[in-house]
Amino acid sequence: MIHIEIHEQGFEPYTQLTTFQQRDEFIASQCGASALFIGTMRDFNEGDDVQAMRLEHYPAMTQKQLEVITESAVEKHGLNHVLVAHRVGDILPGDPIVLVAVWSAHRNASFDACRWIMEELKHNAPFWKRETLDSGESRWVEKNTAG
Amino acid sequence: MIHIEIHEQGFEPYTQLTTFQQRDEFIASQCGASALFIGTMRDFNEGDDVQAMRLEHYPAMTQKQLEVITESAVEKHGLNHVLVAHRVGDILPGDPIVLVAVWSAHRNASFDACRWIMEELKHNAPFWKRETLDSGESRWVEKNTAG
Amino acid sequence: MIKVLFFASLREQTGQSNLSVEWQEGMTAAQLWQQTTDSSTLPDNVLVACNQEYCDSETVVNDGDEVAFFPPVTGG
Amino acid sequence: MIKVLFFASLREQTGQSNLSVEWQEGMTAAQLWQQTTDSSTLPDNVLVACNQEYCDSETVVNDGDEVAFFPPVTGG
Repeated sequence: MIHIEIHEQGFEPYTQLTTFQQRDEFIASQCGASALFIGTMRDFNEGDDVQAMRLEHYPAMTQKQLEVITESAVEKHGLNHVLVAHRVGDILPGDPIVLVAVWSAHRNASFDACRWIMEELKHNAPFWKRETLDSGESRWVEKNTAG
Repeated sequence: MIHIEIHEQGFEPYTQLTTFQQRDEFIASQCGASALFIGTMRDFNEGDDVQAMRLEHYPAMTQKQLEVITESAVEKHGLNHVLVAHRVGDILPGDPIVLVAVWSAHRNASFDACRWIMEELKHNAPFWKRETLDSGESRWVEKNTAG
Repeated sequence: MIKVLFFASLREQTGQSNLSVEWQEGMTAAQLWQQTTDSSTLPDNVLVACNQEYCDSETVVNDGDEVAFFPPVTGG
Repeated sequence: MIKVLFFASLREQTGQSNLSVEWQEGMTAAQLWQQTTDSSTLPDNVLVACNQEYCDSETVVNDGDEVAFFPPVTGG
């Protein structure tokens, strides 16, 4: 089961996970392993203090890209389930930006797949961050950190 | 902040995570990344259907080993926080067994550290599983899967 | 007609978010860029997608396609 | 005195969970194993911890130490 969520408003990763795992298709006893990644807005970037951020995206392509990425991961790693959630709009430090969660029978598949999906998302999903610094200056983030 | 929990009764990973993140020392805006692993009891192992499991441990050493492992991870990867929870006692398929959660400024540190802690725990923390098969036969799990 | 979209810093720089352009036989993504901006050539650091899939500057577009230009992505 | 502990399958095989043994100068973990079980030598696949830290069979124990014998661990 693959589920992709784009949130225009704040989302709570653990609530989304709990809801996802309550679905009938989710059979916990078949999944020995689950690897998750949660990205949160920091209050610093590239040496500057950051006050707020706006996340823009290309809705139709975001959905398509995340489907391509997650389907590849399921096929490559034999995953049971994948949940990807991403925030767009105006966000503040401490707010969750992204959640990637995968479930598999054994741990290596989960670890590998979660990280791979996250890197693919970072490099290919059409999201853009514009940050407002404490100084009041506003700038587009030009590229993602290597990690 | 490092926190280690041994649960004699069932525990809910997302509840433990929520509680941990509500502590005063936990400052979300300093943690851009969080990597988590949750291990759950499967209803199959080594080709057999498994009905139940009992997890034994060596309490004093468990605590000490998990402290050594998590402190090494914090030092090596520059983590902000680590939460490790492990279940002992009688468990059923679908029950959470282990939770490893780490927080850092950037994602690579979180991904690396979460997986490293999990492997160290699997290889060195003094826990032992005894599983009861559907056939009624009961056996000690002789070694962990490679992953 | 071709639907042309600009995102993020390119939306701001070009001052346009989306527009419709008359389709012409053999038209490439690079030609669309030239026609819709004052720039002569498509910069290397501009990404292009045709119908929500990455393509390159020499991709030939079809009537009815949606072509998007945007800077390197920074999500996650 | 030395506190000796057995865990998991070793607890079942030896029929003992913990016992106290009189300490002797120069006593090693391997000697403690011999003394507390009927086995002559400590098997390779038995792990040993002294005061909750992994040690090897030739580790010399001190009076008051806690020594544990157990099979490969299978947690997580």
